[in-house]
Amino acid sequence: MQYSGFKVIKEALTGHKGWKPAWRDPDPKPHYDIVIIGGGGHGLATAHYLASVFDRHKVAVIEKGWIGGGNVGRNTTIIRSNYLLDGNEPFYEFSLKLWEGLEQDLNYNAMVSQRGIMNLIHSDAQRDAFIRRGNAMILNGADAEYLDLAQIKKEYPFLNFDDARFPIKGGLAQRRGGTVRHDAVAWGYARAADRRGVDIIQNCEVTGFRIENGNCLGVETSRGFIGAGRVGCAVAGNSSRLMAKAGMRLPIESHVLQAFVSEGLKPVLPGVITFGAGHFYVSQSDKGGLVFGGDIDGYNSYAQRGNLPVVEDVCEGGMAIMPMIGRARLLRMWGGIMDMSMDGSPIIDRTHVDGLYFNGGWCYGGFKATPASGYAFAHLLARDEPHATATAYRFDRFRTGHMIDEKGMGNQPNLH
Amino acid sequence: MTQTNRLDGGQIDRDATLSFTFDGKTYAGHPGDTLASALLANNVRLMGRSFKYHRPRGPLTAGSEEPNALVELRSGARQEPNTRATTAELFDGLSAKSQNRWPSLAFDAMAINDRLSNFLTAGFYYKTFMWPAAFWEKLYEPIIRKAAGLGSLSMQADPDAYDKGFRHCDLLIIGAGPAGLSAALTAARAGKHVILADEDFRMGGRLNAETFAIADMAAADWAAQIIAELCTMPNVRLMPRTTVIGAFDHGIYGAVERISDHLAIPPAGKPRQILWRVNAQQCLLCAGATERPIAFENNDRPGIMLAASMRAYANRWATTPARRVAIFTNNDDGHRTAQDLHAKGVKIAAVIDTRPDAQRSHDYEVLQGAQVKDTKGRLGLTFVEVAQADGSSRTVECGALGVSGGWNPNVHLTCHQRGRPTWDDGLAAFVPGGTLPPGMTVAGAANGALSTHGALQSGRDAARKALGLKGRAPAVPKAEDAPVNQSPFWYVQGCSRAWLDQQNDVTVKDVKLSHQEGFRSVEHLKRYTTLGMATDQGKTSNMGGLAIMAELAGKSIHEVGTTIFRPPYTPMAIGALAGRMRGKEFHPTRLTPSHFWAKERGAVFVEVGNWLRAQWFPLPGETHWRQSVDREVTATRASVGVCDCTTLGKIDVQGSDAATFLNKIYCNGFAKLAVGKTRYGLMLREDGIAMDDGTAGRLAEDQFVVTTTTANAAKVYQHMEFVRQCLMPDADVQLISTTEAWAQYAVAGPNSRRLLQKIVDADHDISNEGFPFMGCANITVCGGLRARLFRISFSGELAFEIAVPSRYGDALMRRLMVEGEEFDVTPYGTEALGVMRIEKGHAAGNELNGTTTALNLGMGRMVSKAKDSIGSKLSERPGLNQADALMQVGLRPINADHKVTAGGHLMNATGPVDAAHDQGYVTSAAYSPALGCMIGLGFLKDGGNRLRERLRLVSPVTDLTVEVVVVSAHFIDPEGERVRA
Amino acid sequence: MIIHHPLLGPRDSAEFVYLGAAALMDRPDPETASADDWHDYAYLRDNPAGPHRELWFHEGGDRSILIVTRDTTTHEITDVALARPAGAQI
Amino acid sequence: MHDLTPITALGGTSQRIDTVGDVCLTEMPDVALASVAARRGKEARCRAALKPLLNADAPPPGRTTANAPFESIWTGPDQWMLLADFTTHEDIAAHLKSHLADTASVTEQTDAWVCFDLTGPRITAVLELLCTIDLTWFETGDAIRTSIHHLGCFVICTETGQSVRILGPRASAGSLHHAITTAMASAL
Repeated sequence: MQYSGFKVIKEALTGHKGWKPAWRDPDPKPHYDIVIIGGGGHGLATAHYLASVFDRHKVAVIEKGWIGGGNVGRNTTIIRSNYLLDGNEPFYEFSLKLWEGLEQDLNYNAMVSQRGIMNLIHSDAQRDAFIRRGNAMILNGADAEYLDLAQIKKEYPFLNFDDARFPIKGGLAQRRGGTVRHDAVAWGYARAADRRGVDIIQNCEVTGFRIENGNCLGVETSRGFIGAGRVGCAVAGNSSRLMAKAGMRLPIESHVLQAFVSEGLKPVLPGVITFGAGHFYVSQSDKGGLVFGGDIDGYNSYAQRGNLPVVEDVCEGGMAIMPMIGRARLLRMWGGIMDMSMDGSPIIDRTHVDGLYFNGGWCYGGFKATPASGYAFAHLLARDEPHATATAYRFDRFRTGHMIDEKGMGNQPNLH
Repeated sequence: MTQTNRLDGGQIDRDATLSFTFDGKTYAGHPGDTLASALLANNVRLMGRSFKYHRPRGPLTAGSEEPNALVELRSGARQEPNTRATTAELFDGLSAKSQNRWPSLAFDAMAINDRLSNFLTAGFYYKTFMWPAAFWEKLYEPIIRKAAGLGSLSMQADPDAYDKGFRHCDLLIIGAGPAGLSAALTAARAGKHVILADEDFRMGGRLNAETFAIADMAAADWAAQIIAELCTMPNVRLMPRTTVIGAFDHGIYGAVERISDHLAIPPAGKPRQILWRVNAQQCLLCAGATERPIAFENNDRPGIMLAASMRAYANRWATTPARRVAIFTNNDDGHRTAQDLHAKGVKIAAVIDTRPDAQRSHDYEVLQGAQVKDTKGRLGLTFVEVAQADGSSRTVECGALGVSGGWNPNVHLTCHQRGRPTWDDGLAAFVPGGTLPPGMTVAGAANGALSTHGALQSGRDAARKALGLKGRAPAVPKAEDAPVNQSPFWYVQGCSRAWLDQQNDVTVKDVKLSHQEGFRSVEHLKRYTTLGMATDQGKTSNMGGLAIMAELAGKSIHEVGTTIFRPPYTPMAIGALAGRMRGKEFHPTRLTPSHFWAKERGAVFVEVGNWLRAQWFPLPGETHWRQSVDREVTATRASVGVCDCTTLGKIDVQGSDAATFLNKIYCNGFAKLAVGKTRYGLMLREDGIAMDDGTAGRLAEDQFVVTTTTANAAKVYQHMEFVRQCLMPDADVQLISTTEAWAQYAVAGPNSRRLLQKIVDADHDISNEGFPFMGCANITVCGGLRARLFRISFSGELAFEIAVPSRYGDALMRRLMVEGEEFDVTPYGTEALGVMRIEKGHAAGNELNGTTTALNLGMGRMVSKAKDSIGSKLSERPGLNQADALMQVGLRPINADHKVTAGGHLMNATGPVDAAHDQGYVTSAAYSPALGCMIGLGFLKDGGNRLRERLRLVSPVTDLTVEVVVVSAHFIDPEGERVRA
Repeated sequence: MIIHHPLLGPRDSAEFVYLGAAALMDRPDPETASADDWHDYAYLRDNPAGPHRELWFHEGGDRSILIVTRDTTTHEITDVALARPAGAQI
Repeated sequence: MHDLTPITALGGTSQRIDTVGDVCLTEMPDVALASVAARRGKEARCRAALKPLLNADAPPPGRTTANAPFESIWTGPDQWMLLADFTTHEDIAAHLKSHLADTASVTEQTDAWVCFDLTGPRITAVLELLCTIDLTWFETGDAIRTSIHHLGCFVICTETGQSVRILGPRASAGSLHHAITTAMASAL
């Protein structure tokens, strides 16, 4: 069924009888060409591109709970490609381009909203670093714009220019950055993949891999064995748990990141704003809520909830840079499990087991990467070779010393 | 204005009258009123508009679960959007505005959405606005965004202050209703430290809203008596106006106390609110229960409210939404409302009871087995359409309708650590279950004990159990103990536009559509329809929604389950979470010992981490910072300058294994450093990347003074403690930071020795022979003051760093200025410091950026192969040792007038300019007065072999392209003769 | 969170800095370790969903580094010990 | 004797005193401090050498001693901070080193810290806005290192419910002073 304004009107006039389920609810088949573990944004996007770009249709996405229930359903919805390093920037720019055509590709309105992202600058050293980054973005074909204090004041008059502990000195903007209705991304990819024959199987938990002399033959699940030519794992925060079943230790720690939303407010923020002298970034949703976040709690956790010190840290940052939000009310706080890698960059690679492929280590930056991650993982699963923009995302980069460390924090995941 | 709907009795102070305004109109109320009760007393039912369809709305409840009666409270910078009229405490001069309407509350143009509702069903926006692509951002989204939100922010900084505080107790009791009071009394009499918190400004909970007796006195009086007793006990702390927002790990509870929200403005020095972090050994949740509505057609008109809320308005606030009301119930509690209102002279038009065998009454008509099938009244209820048992229908005239569908225990806080409630068939409701937060017990209605007697008893018993109290339990007073007879009745069959989530306009129809389209898990239901995502967090709406979903899916409610309740329990001001950490107090400020002196000199200061440092010292006539900085640099290189470098981290390393320890910490050797000598050291992270650099001076066989960069001081100390405690636990090493203990000044320039000789006491020889380059010593100055002297140089000139106890730093600086007059001594700031270190090619923060190796920094050979040190092994990985690895170089513009920008990228002189052809980047840049042009430091591929090569420095983001030539990073005195002079 | 410091009793976790898995104490022997040993030590983690031995530095307290055993699914702490055994305390 | 004039941590030439109601905050510049850390393997000898200096056993974790000539605070495993009158013991570090010899590492800490005394009957109302200490059980002789507005401080109970001494980082004396006086205005 094709969605459109006309369809909506037609259904409205005929009592909405015609709407069908957005995706089927199939039972697992005994065998698929490709089985993707994880019905989150990345897994569903992978399935969509496998079917739509790489012409693979015997594909299943298996999800232990309900689709879109992982980080794609609990993030702060920001998209951007403002990266510094060559290993990253082309990939995230590719992702941003895919976002830009997403509605038409999926026939689903995920409300991609390129309202821009502004990284505020508070020191000379930070300015040098952001100028280097802005240049890297432009040299990689992305857009970047340096704003001086006067321009910042003009565009964001409500920021704290009067008594700031760390005065604003400028900012680096990416106008093509913005936000997306996060749940709709999962639903849109799921529906599009389903329409091309992909089986999306919810409430089906993987209990193990069937591996015989170095080959992965499929997965054992709570709904029986499912054979597969190739198995792709895209389970974000649960990566270590899952891959342990295949005897792997990963360069990943799972950490909790909290996010926050305020009560609905009349529009106040033009786009995404990040505070450079504290842990705070914020945007405003189409419903009017201020969606904001900050740093991870900093300790290993699978609990999907955090603690007060970080909540306070984030709100201190918010009040420092944007003291007008003091009387806005925090409506809800929640936590997600981040697959924090050892250099802050992801992994899309084969494993030591033939037929078993891995996609993870997204830290807290996985949402914006969803389209490119799906596309690159589909490329790897379909052709057994990495996509051009993802060649650096290998397991062995730590062995060879080719880390992709945007923040320069080294092998301490909670600092990335 | 007369309060036409004011009844007798109630807990309001009629002796005082408060004046307030709503939408510009002035009304009167009394102390004890909420904004909602006062408005109802003034016969105002219409208080707001819904989010999506802009339907007229009045209060549905009398508490914090309110979805409808939201207002903008106060004005100017203190404007508070989305404030619940049902909890806003009335004060004299209060002003409130209705929100999300235009031009007025009574006539709202956006109400057109209600007419279009058939097109604006759940999730409609996912299916449209896609064509043409460009229209989404240019046309559709701006329209949607304009309609978004409810109230508005003032856009001004919040003028009020917030505090944070910390409290500890044996037992935290959340909720001061019958269960909470009974528990508090039990625990308090046992001598335990008790905190009793309640979100209401009047403790007592439902007891304030009921007419029945406890121990032969009115329930509210009994509550007041207990509270009075608790007040007298030193081990009890009562916290009214305090909402416990969340249950966090290990018995930590967040609680927001509203200190001044019931006042026009906070008293001087006092906060608006305090965020308390309560550490509780045990916690007892007595949060009560929330009445649940019944969904029927047009069940959202002003005047339609929950029956028990209507009863609370009558009994506690002596007001009624109308003089003629009806009740729609499926249980006996609805009848209690009818009786209480009847007793207060309110006309009961009818009690519509879904049960065929409902009890009759001689005071009013009871329609047995009847249901409300529709209602009338544009801005307020006028009629309800009733379908009677015999199938006939009947119109009942009334200005208000009390609805009772039973009660839901308030289990929210039991779920804050991801525990799930369990379904209780007998109660037809979710009750606390699964895994509660450790240390939490639940009592009273929150645990399903819905009668007053049951609540008193379970409060007492839970407290005894939680605290392990022994002995005979004290008796609980005689109280109402009506049997609980809840049977599920979620919605009237055949209804469609029947509201579940009144604020977000989610109707029964939307839930059906959600199911039809496959969004069947509760999380999908919530996210697709936005059910329960409004400011009331679904307190009155979630149950109905998932009950209907369960019915459609042919599952039990238990199978369907609930969404996860998350903090905060009710929305809280973001300002309270920030406390005092805002403005200049966002982070502590660190001042250097010469700060007050520098301020007198008119220095310009800059934030360096938490430090404030003098950036430069402008002189009269200098109009541009460059004039000051160039002068400071030139004067220092020509004669002598002084700079406060106290901010550099100083770590005292002592012990018989101190040298061995430093040998492990630094990649270069330290074991053989002689006493009285200082050495430059480079620290690597274990992954082989440079972490920090600095110097270590050996003051004694078993004592070193290690200096770190300002930025990394804390990180390096932490790293050293890790190595000491975790990797070398048996070594005899002791560490302590002395950064702030010593005021340390760099005295640099050809005349630096002559200046110092004037203050260093004569018995210390600091001549070139007596105190050569890289020497260090404990000395005395100015006639016996203990001091430390290091002959090290960051500027490339003959230089020393001298340290005295911080309290003398101010005096020492002034002394240096006086004694230095004959050499035209010049104080210099961080800018000049930076210029000189760039001229000398010293790496700093911009070079030590966490991705560079010793090799990149041109110190590859410093990494000793003769010993093991942190990072030495992993620094050998091929990726960190490529033939064309980045190497630090110096850069000069071909044209001396051209600008060199830090952050610029390096490209070959010819060929494409893109990432694929990137040759490196510029890390630092400055104007060099000595060379008369800008210079830069940068990292260049194979830079070691590209001296004198021409490159393009490009910075598209600042619109700059400059031709530069690669030179040695040591622009000044490459042989280092000056430092040894 | 509250960490029960073996010397100081219950202390707020906000006073601590998290340093990662306790396995970081088992630094390979520079004499014998292979490149793989160094890689595994520096980069691979068990990252268990369950009890986890980890290091917390009491920066805002007595500067001890503690080995804390904490369940990563519930945050329950079952054991706390000093990374560097102290001399006699009393 | 040298001729340099000291200033206090708050930048004055004399101590700063602030009073709100019956609670008083006093800057105490005349406190000499030195850290004593027992050498590895010499912990017992170090304690023995400390005893005559403290006229008491070296305090256990969380405790202090208050006898002349040197008061002491437990600061870490086998580590203590010793306090004395600055006017008579400006040379505290050298003095202690001469007594403790090779049993301990001694480091001068006098000017690493700013010292405030907070006194009055309602100090707990002030302290509960500043730090996480459980004041229910905070008694004379207790000392806890904790965080006050992001500043690592020692809080020493010198008289239960009546008087505490707060040692904070000297460079942030102004911020600490602001935090305490703000809390005084708020709580009292």
